[in-house]
Amino acid sequence: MSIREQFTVPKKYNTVAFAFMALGVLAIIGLYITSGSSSDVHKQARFWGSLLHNGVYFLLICNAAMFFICATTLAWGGWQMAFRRVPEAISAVVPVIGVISGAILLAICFGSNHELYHWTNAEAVKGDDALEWKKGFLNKGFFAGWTVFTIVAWSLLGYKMRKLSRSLDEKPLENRESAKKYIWNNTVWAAAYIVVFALTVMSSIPWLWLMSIDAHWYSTMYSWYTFSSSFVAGMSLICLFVVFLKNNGYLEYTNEEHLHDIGKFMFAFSIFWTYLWFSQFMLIWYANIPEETTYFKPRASGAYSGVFWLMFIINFLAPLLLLMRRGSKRKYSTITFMAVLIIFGHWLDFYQMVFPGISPNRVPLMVYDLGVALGFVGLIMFVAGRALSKSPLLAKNHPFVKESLIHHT
Amino acid sequence: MSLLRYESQVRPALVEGDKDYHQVTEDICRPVEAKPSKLWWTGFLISVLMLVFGIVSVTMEVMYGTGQWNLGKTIGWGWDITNFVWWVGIGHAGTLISAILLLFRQGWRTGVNRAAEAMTIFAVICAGQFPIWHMGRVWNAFFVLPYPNTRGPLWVNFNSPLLWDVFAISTYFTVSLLFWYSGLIPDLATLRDRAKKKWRKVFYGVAAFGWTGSTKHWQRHEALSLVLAGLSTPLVLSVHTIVSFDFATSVVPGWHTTIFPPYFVAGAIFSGFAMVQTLLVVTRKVLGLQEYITLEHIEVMNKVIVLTGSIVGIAYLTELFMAWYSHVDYEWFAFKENRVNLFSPYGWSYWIMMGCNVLSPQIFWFRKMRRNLVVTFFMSILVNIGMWFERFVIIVTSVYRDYLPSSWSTYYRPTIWEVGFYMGTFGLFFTCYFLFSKFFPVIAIAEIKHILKRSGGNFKDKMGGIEVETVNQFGDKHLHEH
Amino acid sequence: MAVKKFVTGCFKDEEVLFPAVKKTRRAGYKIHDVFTPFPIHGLDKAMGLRDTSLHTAGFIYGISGTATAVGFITWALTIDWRLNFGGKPFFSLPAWIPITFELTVLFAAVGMVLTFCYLCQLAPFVRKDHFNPRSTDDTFVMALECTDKTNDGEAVSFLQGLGAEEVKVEYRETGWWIGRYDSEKKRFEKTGEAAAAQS
Amino acid sequence: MLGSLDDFNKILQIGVKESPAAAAAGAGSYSAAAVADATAAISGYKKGTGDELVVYQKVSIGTGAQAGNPWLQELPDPISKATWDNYALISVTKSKELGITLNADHEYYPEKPVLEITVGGTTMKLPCLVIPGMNANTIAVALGYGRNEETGKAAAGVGQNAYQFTSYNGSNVEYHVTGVSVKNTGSKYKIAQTQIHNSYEGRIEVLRETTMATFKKEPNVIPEWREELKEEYHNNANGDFNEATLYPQHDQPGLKWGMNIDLNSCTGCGACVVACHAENNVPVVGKREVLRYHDMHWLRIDRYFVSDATDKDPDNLKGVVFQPMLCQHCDNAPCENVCPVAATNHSMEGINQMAYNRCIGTRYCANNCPFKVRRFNWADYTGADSFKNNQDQSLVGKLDDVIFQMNDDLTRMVLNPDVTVRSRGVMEKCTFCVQKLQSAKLDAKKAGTVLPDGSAKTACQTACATNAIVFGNIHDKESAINKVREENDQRKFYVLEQLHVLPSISYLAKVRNTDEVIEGKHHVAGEKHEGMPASTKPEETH
Repeated sequence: MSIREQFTVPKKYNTVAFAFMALGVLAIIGLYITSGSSSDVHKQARFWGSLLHNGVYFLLICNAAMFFICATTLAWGGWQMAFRRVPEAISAVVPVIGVISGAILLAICFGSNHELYHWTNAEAVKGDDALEWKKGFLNKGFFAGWTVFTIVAWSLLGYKMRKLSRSLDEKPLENRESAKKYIWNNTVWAAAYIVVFALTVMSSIPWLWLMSIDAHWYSTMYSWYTFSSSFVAGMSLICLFVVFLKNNGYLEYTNEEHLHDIGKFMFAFSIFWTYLWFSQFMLIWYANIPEETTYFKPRASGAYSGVFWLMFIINFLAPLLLLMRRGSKRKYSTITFMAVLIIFGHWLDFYQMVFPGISPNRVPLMVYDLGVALGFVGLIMFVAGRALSKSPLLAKNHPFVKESLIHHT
Repeated sequence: MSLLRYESQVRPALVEGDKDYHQVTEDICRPVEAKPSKLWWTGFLISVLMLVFGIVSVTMEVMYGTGQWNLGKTIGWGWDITNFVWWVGIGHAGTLISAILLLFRQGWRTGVNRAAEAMTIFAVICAGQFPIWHMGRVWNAFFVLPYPNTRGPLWVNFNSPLLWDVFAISTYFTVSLLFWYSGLIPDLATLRDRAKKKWRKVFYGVAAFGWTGSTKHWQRHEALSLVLAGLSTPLVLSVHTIVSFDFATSVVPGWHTTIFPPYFVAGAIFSGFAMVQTLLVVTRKVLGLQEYITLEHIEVMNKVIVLTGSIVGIAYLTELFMAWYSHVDYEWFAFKENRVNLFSPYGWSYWIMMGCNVLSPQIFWFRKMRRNLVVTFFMSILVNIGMWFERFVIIVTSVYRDYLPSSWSTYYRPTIWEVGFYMGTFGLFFTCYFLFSKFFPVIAIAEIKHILKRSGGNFKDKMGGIEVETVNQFGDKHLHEH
Repeated sequence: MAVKKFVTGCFKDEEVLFPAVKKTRRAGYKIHDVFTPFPIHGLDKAMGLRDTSLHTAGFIYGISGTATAVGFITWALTIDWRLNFGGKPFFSLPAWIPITFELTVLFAAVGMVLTFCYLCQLAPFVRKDHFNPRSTDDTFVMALECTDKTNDGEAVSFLQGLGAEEVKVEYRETGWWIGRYDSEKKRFEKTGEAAAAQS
Repeated sequence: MLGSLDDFNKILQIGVKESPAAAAAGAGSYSAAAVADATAAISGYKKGTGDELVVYQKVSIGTGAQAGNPWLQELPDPISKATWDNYALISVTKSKELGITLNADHEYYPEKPVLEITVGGTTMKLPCLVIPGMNANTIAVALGYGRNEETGKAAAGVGQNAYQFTSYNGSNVEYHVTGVSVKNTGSKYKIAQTQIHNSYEGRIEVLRETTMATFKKEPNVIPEWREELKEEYHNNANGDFNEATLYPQHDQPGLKWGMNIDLNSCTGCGACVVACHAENNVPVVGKREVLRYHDMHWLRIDRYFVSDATDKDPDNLKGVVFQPMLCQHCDNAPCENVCPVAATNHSMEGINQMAYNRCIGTRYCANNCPFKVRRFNWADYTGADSFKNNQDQSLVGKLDDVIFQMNDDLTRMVLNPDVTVRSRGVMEKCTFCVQKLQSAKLDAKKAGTVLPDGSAKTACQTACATNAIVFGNIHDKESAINKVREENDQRKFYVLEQLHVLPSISYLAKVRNTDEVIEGKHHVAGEKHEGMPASTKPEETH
């Protein structure tokens, strides 16, 4: 039997992608006109906040795809080989969004608006003991340098992993020894990626990009929490692409068993996210020390309480109730619905990480932000689609690929 | 679904040698059916002696008061809770291996899960001793139970992390025991059916609950194992999380840290795996089970150790960084002066912790080291020491100099009874482990048989034909079998 | 609980067993049970057994644990005796999550294990006939139940034809009794019944 | 000799008996000759051989007449914070001369160097405590120690008799002597101190103290700082301040007890501590237990030395601050949250209360208390247990005799029948003398009146000679406590206010009466203190 190994991008797919991107550009323009161009710094911050929120969120969830690949590589996982090209394609978006988000971050850092990052304002820092104290970390030079390093490192290591994967397409491995060597090679690069990941996503990057919006506030959990949020959304994104390809008659060897396991990841990491969310919230709630509770005040009980609890319901209750059953993880419609819901839920989570720091008393109209988000979605569709069409959909010569075929849960 | 039992030949065999089902039974039952060796008797007696010492130590403490320990008004918890957290941490590896790795389908778990689960249960028993006997009025320990009592409708304080501990530890112990025992039942039936002596027939007959191996029973057994694994996974996370809440909910600098829950869990897995290594490196040798607990098993567990050690390391650095970043004097003092400062009274303990937990496991980046049994054994001891100091650092170096300088305290050194209590739990642990390794199969027989045709060395060697098939040939041939 | 007549055959390899089970069913024999030393995926389906609902039971137990915890704690701390602990509200839900979770797991796990033991009739001192002691070692034992219509001899040769070894016709108790494994005596033997069946 | 009763009263009043000769010489007039004599005499000391030794009376033991009283023996000395001993107090300069290293070990370990003090023919070996701010060449030893059992069991064998250093000059007893030679013997002796760290490390949230001149210059520093604290939370708290809490506050109708302690008035004498012992049956634990940090004081007086970090001479002490520290009866008490058996919780009147017979002794509350004011019965100090073994110390862990002396049938008559004695393994702490509050409420009820302000008094308040402690119902707008707080807003602070534990006890800052102006944002004198290695010196954080 012949299988459709080569993905060709359907016309309609690209049309939708471009439509989304156009909507995104429109939203950005609209946002710029209504607030970005204003002379009021608070209004300006609303514009930049939206770009920061979406830019960072979509960059992190695309990057999560490469984390998934590297983590499974290190764990010698075999089951995911059947659809491995999907996370690879998603990770190919990282350099593209990286450039955009990097530009946004640098623009905010070096721009004249200091509402997002108070610490970029030399005057404000002078009168503020705490910010003065933090200057060794919260300064423009380090921010810019580390941001650039991070995005470049993710892109390069991601590229290396993808290249390793593609290198087998034309040139099958000769014997067991070369297979072992190939796996070893993969392991080494995956380990390098994980180390960089630990130094960035699991620690410094969320502090710099997001936590420094509330520059006085701190939480040791913050980065791990942000990671879990982006990872579960990243798994959902992979899931969406897998379902899309299956629906279009691709990914012959990927079946509901694989979908089931992706669903398990979505379920498990939703619970994991909840666990971290709860731990952070409960510990701060319990100790009730004002220097920490100030963060949750506008979120849990202030203007953002609606967003806050809605995102909690979406990100915890919905997966708990809808993804627990075995059947729902194997059903295309349920799993697709859940994937979209989870991506939206964690988008909301990031929303409430960013905006209360800028506008604590009023929740900005979310329509624009959703527009910007659609723009990023379009971009991901377009770039990932292109990446998918460039190489076969099955890493057919990978030593573990056969295990994936007979995988069952 | 395919009947084919296949895995890539790149993966090393999990059962070495030329084994069939019967040989597996023979190999694993042999130590149980043979007479215990002199080595066993020596170890067992030493353990019992240590246990007796522990009992004496606890008796002293109960008879004459908690004042038998060198705790004071500033350092209210010391060795007692350090040891508690340490043992609970160790008690995480077993359930992790059997539950999480079952869900993640890591085949290598079958070689080690039985011993690790047993270790978990014994470690939790040891851990439970500390919060019980550290109470000033242990004879009133039942006050922690929410029972209708003569004092009117006085219930317990459900807001207290210590009460959460009561529920968490007892639930964890119960569920681990059920999980372990339900897995043991088929193997006990194997021993029963092989028994020649009368007492063995009776003992294993009772213990095996009348297991027959009926397909329907296996079906339910599988479902039970899976659900118990699914329940145990969040449970195992919750237990050390709740232990971490004991500290993290407070306002004490160095205790109140939001990263504690996941970081305690990572540390628990880390120390648990170290203890599993300590035990298995010896067990496989003494019981001659090298073909089942192979170097591959040891290597994979060393990988877990370097991974979790590094996670713990990131958490240490995060904590340290945030203590600085927070710009809270008290927090920063707790880290800068009480811990990092090598010349402060307990500075050395922080650096022992750093050295043993973060730096030393990094040698496991080298494959040669991961596969070296001596290094593995030595490292597992180091990690155990390091993780003990982690708890000591968290508990003692936080409280001994906290908010009011007027209450800063002197050096805290344990008395003989505090040390004796700790030694006693070692005695208890090893007494249990020696009995376990004598009377129960230390490797899950049924589970090894289950993976034998996929991961057994001799079976893998026969799969060369499948290995050279292209993926399409393979798919056509095996995927649509039924 | 009755002593019945069976034809049993031993298989040494599950790859032989699988087609044998299918063929036996197709041939119309009533498979009493297949005893295996380890779980064989798909064998239950091949034998036509329905899926177990143990999961559902576990879910229900779990939910009842959740409800017990939340209900009891709420009642105790907000209705029965309100106490002010550290200024926390009487209804301190975040602080109750840990215990709620633990009780959920405890109820689910204990409930499921008890249900499992009940369904499989497993308990200390329980004894059952399981045809061949090697079935917990390396042998897969298929037992066909003989009905009035069964021709023993045919069944024996049928099994042999499928690759079974040591095919036997024997009388066995189908249920369980309280007894020890070192003696054949049943603790509460129903006198005469076994003998009557065998005669 | 004294003449009439009026003369006698006058002498009592002014404190001296004026000799007719001096009166004739013109009392109060300046005499250059006398000054010159005095100067010569002072410089004579300096140049003289050896040091000066001063024999003084401790506030607790006095001349030694009270040495048999265990409460007083266990009362920490206001300055040295030592119990159950006398010792030689020496300056930092002197300690350097004697080759004593003032490192962390010296601070943390109770073993202090033993000095050999020789005066004329008398030689005595005494442990020393280094107290910054002493005159470099002065050594001080307390009287009243070294007594035998006839004075009382508690006095026997405690310290050494310093009367040996006194002399009679014909008309008076000389309490000081010069020409003292001191030698470091190299041996060590354990001194039981209840506080070992001397500086408050610049922690302005713990203690507020300033100078008169600074205070006059900027009188509103403290209220402004408190406001700042609130502002910061307020800003981020969405304008909905409510003190940045994540949960609503409980209604507290009726009484709410509060206390105010004026650090300006507090002399550190320790009368409140003893009063608290007597009122609340707080046990005496003996030296051996104090050494192990097992002292049971519900109320203690924290003593901090204030010196200038930039000053090279550690003996140049700016001042000493006494801070009575007792349970703060926090409304958001971290200790209450964590008790598994609900043995400690909040009363309707704002008291952080303990149900002793419910306590199982996990000590979790004590660990969580930021003020470290909870005390645990590590052994059976009161004889309240039914365990006979507790009083049989033959095997392990001997307790001091004084504990058993306190427990004999006769001595137990001293116990307050209104207060329970706590058994071993139980946590205890200040209750705001809840039995006295209850009694006052009952009196008011019998009289059919509203509880009059001031009718409920705590023991420490009653004992305070300087009225530093004010106590009352803070819901009563007219109460003394509210007045004190209102009138002294510029000095009012709560300890560790940034934690938001909402203490019921407010403090009034210590204002030292000097003209020195302290610079810096929050006006902390840079402190340092002896005994800490350089690396653990406080940061210049403010």
